[in-house]
Amino acid sequence: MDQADVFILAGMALFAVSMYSLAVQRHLVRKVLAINIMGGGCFLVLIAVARRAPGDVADPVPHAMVLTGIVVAVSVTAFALILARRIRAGTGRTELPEDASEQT
Amino acid sequence: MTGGAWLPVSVVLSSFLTGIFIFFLREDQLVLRSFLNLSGTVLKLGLCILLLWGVAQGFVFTFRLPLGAGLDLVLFADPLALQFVLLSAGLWLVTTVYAIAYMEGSPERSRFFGYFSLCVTATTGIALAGNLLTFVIFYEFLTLATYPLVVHTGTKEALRAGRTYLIYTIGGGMLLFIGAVWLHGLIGTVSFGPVPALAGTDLPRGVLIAIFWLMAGGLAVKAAMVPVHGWLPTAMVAPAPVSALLHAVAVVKAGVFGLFRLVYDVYGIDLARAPEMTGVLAVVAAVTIVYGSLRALRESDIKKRLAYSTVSQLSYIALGIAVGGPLATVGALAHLVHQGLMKITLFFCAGRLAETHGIHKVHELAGIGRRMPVTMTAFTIAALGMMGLPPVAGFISKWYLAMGGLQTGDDWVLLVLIASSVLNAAYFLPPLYVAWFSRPAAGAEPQARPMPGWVDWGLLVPPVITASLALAAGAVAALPISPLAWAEVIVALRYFPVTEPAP
Amino acid sequence: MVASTAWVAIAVAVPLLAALASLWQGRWTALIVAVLAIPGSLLANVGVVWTVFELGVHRHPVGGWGAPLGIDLHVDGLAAAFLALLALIAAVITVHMLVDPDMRALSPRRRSLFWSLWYLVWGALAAMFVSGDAFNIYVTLELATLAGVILVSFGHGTTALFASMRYLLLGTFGALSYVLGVALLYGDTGTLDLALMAERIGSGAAPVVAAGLVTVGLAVKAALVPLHVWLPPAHASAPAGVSAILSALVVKAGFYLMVRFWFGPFVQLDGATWTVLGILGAVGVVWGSLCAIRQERLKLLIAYSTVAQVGYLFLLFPLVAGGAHAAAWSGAHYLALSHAAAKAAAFLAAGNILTSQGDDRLSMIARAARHHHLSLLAFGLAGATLMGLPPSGGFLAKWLLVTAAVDTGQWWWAAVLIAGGILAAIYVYRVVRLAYVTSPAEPPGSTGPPRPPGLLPVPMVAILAALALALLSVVLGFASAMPLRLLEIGMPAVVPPEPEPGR
Amino acid sequence: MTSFALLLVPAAPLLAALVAAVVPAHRAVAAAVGAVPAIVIALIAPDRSIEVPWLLLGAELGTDDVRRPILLLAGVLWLLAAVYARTYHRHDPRSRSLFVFFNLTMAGNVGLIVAFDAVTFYLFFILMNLAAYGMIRHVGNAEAGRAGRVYITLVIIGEAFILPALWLGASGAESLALADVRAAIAEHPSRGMIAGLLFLGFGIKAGALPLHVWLPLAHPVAPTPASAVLSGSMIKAGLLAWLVFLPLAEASLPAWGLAWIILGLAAALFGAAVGIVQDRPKVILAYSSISQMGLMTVAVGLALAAPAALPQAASAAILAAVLYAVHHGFAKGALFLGTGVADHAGGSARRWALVLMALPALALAGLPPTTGLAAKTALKQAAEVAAPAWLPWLEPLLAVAAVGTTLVMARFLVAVARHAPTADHAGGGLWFPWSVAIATAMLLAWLPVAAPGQLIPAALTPAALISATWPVAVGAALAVIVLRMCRRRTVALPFRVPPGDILALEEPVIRRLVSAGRAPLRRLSVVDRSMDVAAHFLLVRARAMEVSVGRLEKRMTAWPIIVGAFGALLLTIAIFTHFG
Repeated sequence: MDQADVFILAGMALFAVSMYSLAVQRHLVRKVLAINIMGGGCFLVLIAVARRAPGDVADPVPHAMVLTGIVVAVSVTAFALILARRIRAGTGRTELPEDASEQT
Repeated sequence: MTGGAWLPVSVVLSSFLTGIFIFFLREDQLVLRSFLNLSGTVLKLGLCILLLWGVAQGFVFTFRLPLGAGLDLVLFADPLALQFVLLSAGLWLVTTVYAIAYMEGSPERSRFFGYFSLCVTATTGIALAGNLLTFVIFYEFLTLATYPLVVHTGTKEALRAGRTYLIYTIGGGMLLFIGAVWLHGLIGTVSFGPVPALAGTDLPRGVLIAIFWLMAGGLAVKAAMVPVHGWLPTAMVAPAPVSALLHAVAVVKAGVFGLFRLVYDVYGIDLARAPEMTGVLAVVAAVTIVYGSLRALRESDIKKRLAYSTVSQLSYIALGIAVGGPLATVGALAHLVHQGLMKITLFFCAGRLAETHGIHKVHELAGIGRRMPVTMTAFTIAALGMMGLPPVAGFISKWYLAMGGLQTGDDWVLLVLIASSVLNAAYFLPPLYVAWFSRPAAGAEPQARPMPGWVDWGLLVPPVITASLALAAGAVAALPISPLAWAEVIVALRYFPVTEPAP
Repeated sequence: MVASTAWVAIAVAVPLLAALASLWQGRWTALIVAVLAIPGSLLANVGVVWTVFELGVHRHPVGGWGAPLGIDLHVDGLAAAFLALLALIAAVITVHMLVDPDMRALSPRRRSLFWSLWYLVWGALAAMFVSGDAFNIYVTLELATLAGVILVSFGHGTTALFASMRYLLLGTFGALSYVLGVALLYGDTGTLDLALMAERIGSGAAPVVAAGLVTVGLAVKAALVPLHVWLPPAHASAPAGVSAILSALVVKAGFYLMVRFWFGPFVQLDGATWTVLGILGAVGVVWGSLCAIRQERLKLLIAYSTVAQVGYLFLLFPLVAGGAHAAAWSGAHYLALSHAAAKAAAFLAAGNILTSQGDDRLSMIARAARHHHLSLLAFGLAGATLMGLPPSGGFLAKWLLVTAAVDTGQWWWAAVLIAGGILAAIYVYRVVRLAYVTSPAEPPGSTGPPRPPGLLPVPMVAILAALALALLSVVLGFASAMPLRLLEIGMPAVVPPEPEPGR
Repeated sequence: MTSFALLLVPAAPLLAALVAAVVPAHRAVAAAVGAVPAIVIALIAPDRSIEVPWLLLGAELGTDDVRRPILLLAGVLWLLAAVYARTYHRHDPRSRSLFVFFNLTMAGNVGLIVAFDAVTFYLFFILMNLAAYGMIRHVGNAEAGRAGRVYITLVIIGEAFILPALWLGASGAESLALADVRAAIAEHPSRGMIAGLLFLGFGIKAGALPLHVWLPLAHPVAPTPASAVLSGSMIKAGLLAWLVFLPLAEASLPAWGLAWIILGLAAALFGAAVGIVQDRPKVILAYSSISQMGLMTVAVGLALAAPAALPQAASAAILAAVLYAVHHGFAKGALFLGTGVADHAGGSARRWALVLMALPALALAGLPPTTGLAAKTALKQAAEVAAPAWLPWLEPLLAVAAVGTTLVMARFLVAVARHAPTADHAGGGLWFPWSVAIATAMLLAWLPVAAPGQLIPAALTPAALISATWPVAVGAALAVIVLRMCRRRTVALPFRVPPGDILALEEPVIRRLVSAGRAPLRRLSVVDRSMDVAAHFLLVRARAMEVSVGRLEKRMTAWPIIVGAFGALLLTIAIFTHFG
């Protein structure tokens, strides 16, 4: 087990923990945070993978991927927060209803 | 010789395109709609006659549309296909005339005639189908195109009937579909024609029987054989032209037509004639014949009575096919046409009685013979034909069925035919009696409703034509243009070398 | 038409450019962009299809950079078929939305945002279909999801917001799962190119975990039961056109990528998972249909139908594993294509009704169903594909799938297909029957009811758009030779390993 | 020319029916003209048949020695009846429909006589049977309704026997020509059964014994001209059918022959016995017809029993049957027409009518020198040749039957005499055809009877004369005695036999059977309904399921469950992929 494996496992653990949060946290902002941390876990794994490239230089491709991933994550987070605000403004709720098909 | 592939396609399309156009017409465009309708029907009949002429000249018309993955949509015109396609095209013409008059003043006519044309398209497709896949496609299409007609009136009763219709026919369609796919997977494309598709193949017997019953079961639904006949009497809530063309001719005939293709063109009579296959089928048909007649006895509603009569009469055809042997099959195929002519006449008359005098029940017929002698004469001719009395067409089919039963040693067929004839008399004579001999109670005379003259004629001429045809088909059955002669041609092809069918 | 690998780049670029152009807030922007983008996209796609027929499977290195850092567009028959259908369906939906009163009611700013996002979904999907790179797939998938989520939030009321939120959270969750899997794969193989990945993939724990992560992540996107819960509310509350594209193609993207991975990098992995996928699909068919049957709102019903229909697609895996390669491959993908057309038609039709009535509860539709008869006709035609009845592409696809099941002796999958068809018939019937209900206020025989108050007119173009897509699903039942041939180009020849005990 | 004329035989009455329906003014003329081709053909046509290949399954028409006399009988009777009906129905508001039925029945009757193939025969037979319903039912009262009902039921039942017999025969023959069918029946393994079916099927028309019940009901209610042709000509169709279908000269069926003879004799005696105790003239005539048809049945039985090696025996018996039919037909026709005349005549005209009526009555009784003498002689001759062993008991019974016939005729004359006329002026319109009918019965009837040369000498031997005369004398004497007794004091019979005799016993049974059958028939609809119930049950179950589906689906939207499902799926796929 080398260092990279530790990072990989750590990334996956982060993923698992945020999965748990996503399941049990009801507040929308917390759910969005869970998603963000989940993304962080993925990026950690990617960085660890980049280390494995032969030679001294880290593999640039995963780095590029992480950068792109962050961009995506930022836009998702941004829109998620906007949505959460609009939901709050519209209904005063900060949580999703249990019944997905509920009519309002 | 190869004829044009365009001909079978245009036979199918002639009604399809008409139907599509009609869908988009406004309700009040009566003249345009009627013109389209009639020109479509005349065109179709003309094309069919052209096809008939071509086939008689020895041309082979085949249209092939590859669907990919080794599947082909094939339309072709063999004598059997012609028999059915001419029947449906000819009756479509008269029914259209009738329907234009019948539907006068009722809502949603464009929708009605649109689907009406689509139904005939499907029936034509079934007739001209050159392989099993094509048959299945049009068979299911027919189900879908008929539903709107069954529920056309939109009443609760109609919607319930429509539901029943769909449950039965889609269920049956699924069975047919499984059987067809299974067979297709085993032997590839299943083409129709005088040489059976299964000839020379070596499939396990159990598989053969299973496939036979899947397909026969599916076809039996449309052929309204007991115990899957329940949709037919229920579907009589539809307007009279629908009952006439579809429930007496097109839909139910599609079922028995399919049975013929199954027994002769897919399995081949030698293979199919086994106690587990046609043997059981024959028994089911026999039970249906008697059962339908018994149920008809109890119905006081004219259309319902006719519906159960259809259940019974259709199984004559199934019986003839199942008994096998050249003569019985000739009888079955002749009855395919004969029953159509007679039953459509009966429904036309029933519809006319309902429209002009509001008559729906048997007892309300009292005295109508004097008021509407022509209609009732047509009705009488058809009813006598149903009872199998000469010289109406029904006699000819019954005669051949009986001869066929004796030919193959199935003497019990005679008992079934006799029982059915007696029962037919028992349920057809009372309406005739009431109509011709009974006098209505004072004050209960049927009152004629006012209607435009052309409507009246439109309701009268079609039954007269079909009754005359039914009479002629029996009275001059020996002529080479009769349905009987044509049936002999079809059967002779199957029983090659040609054996001269004894009369 | 010149065969060139550049066509595919154009096909991807056109919608993306349109997305950019739409940001300009002009009164006529939407119209001008559509007029330019639709023919451009269609032309480019014709070029792509032509090229595939001429050159077979090919790649286009965008800007000449090439892998690994540049972006390669990878085109085979499957990609070309999906790409072409996307263009066709998206074009029709674009037309529909141009005349959709709801869209016209938006403020100019929101409108330009809407159109931009719309073309972004289109472009992202197009790019995804031709992407041969695992990370590009992630980006395009996320792009399509995010744009789709925002489009959903354009729907009415807070329901749309809730649905959109749920869709966003779960969609991102799935995408992250996917990207984690890709990361592990990259670690194992050192490449993102699917083809190279397939060559290099090892047999340790990493590929196995990666396979799980990728598959489950994509299963969320494909709304495979039990991960489907985000779909019905999202698809039901989005604007009509958005629902249409989401259900028709965005959901299929999950399946499409699953095919790319399991017939690519994962093909060496053990075959038992293929059966698991099939079982999940079968559960999806039954569960989705059952849920659809109990819906009281039309759009929810259609949405649940998508859950069921996607389930069929996953039968591809066990059928191929069982040895029926070509039939299953063609059947499943053809079903995906036909369903795309049908589902888009169904949603557009539902949208028209909703626009007109402001309510899509079935009980409400029944009151004015006569005024929606063309929309209901479109729904009915689409329903034929959902049921797998002819004449429709769904029928042909099911024929192929059942053939595959029967050929390989895997009867149970055929049973799933048939059962799904029957369940579909039930929910389609619940809608179609509405077209024939006579409202109690209206006496039978009157020439149509007065227009109920509060019914808004629907532009004819919108109705025709729905009908056009429905007809497309029907035409796919006949004009199938070309698409089926296309699908076979570049069909993976590898048959996955049989499950070996004890590995 | 001949072929055209042969076609006209059935075609002319059909056209007449059309005329009657469309131009009612000329209905009677049309009907009369319609009968002419039959007469012409019967008188002039040689033994020749023509093929009509387009008709039905290919028809053949023609005449021969057996058919020609019967055709003559039919033609003449229908012609006379048509002329008679013209006056008889002058004031009948519904005479138009009567004439339509009249002509259709005539077409059937003459058509079946000239039919040379089974299908054509059956066609005209059915046409005659069904159209006759219209005549029987014509009056429209309850009695006519009942008669019609009984009649049509028996027609249908008869059809159920006839058709299988035809089918079996035609199938064996692989041809429709009656000659072939007959030959095939002779060879058929189950020819006994076919013979039985033919007896039952055609016996209904011929009034054979247990199947005769419709005759006494139909005759009195039918209009008089209709009764005349019904009894004179139409019931002979049953006899003719036996003659053309049974393999009389080809095969010997002694057992069946004996059955035929016994049933025939029984009918002859039974008919006479019941006829005597009736009091309505037309009912008495109906029973007389049953009795006489019994004698013809005996002739058919003789032909059936005749040894195959002795074809002349069979032909003698056939000859006897035909002669008897012609003789009886003319006489009975005249008698029936006479009832109508007597009913419409008063005063001296009535007395004349009674006197004239006695002529055909005596002929029926067989008094020399009427045709009855020839017919009876022919019958006896046939018995001698065909079944000499049975002669000792056959001959006395025939004599008893002759006595019975005389008594029935006497009873008939008395009944007519006692019957009060309903109108007092018959007019020439009735008198003319009737007197012609009597003339033909006494004279023209000899034409076919005299044709076979050796018969007249045989009939004129003293022995034959005596054996023909004494039963008549005995009968007459008995009649006089009874009349005397009755004049002194009214003799009340201890019982009454209603017309239709055993039908009165059968009807309650049938009614009970029908009402018993109604319940199971009603239960049949359960088969239909059970499908509905099953569907309904399924729907209810489905509704219940829908609810639980909804509950479960709602639960699946909870986040812990979604994420849990995600994890579980991930695990499953990883495990399967790894361990497979």
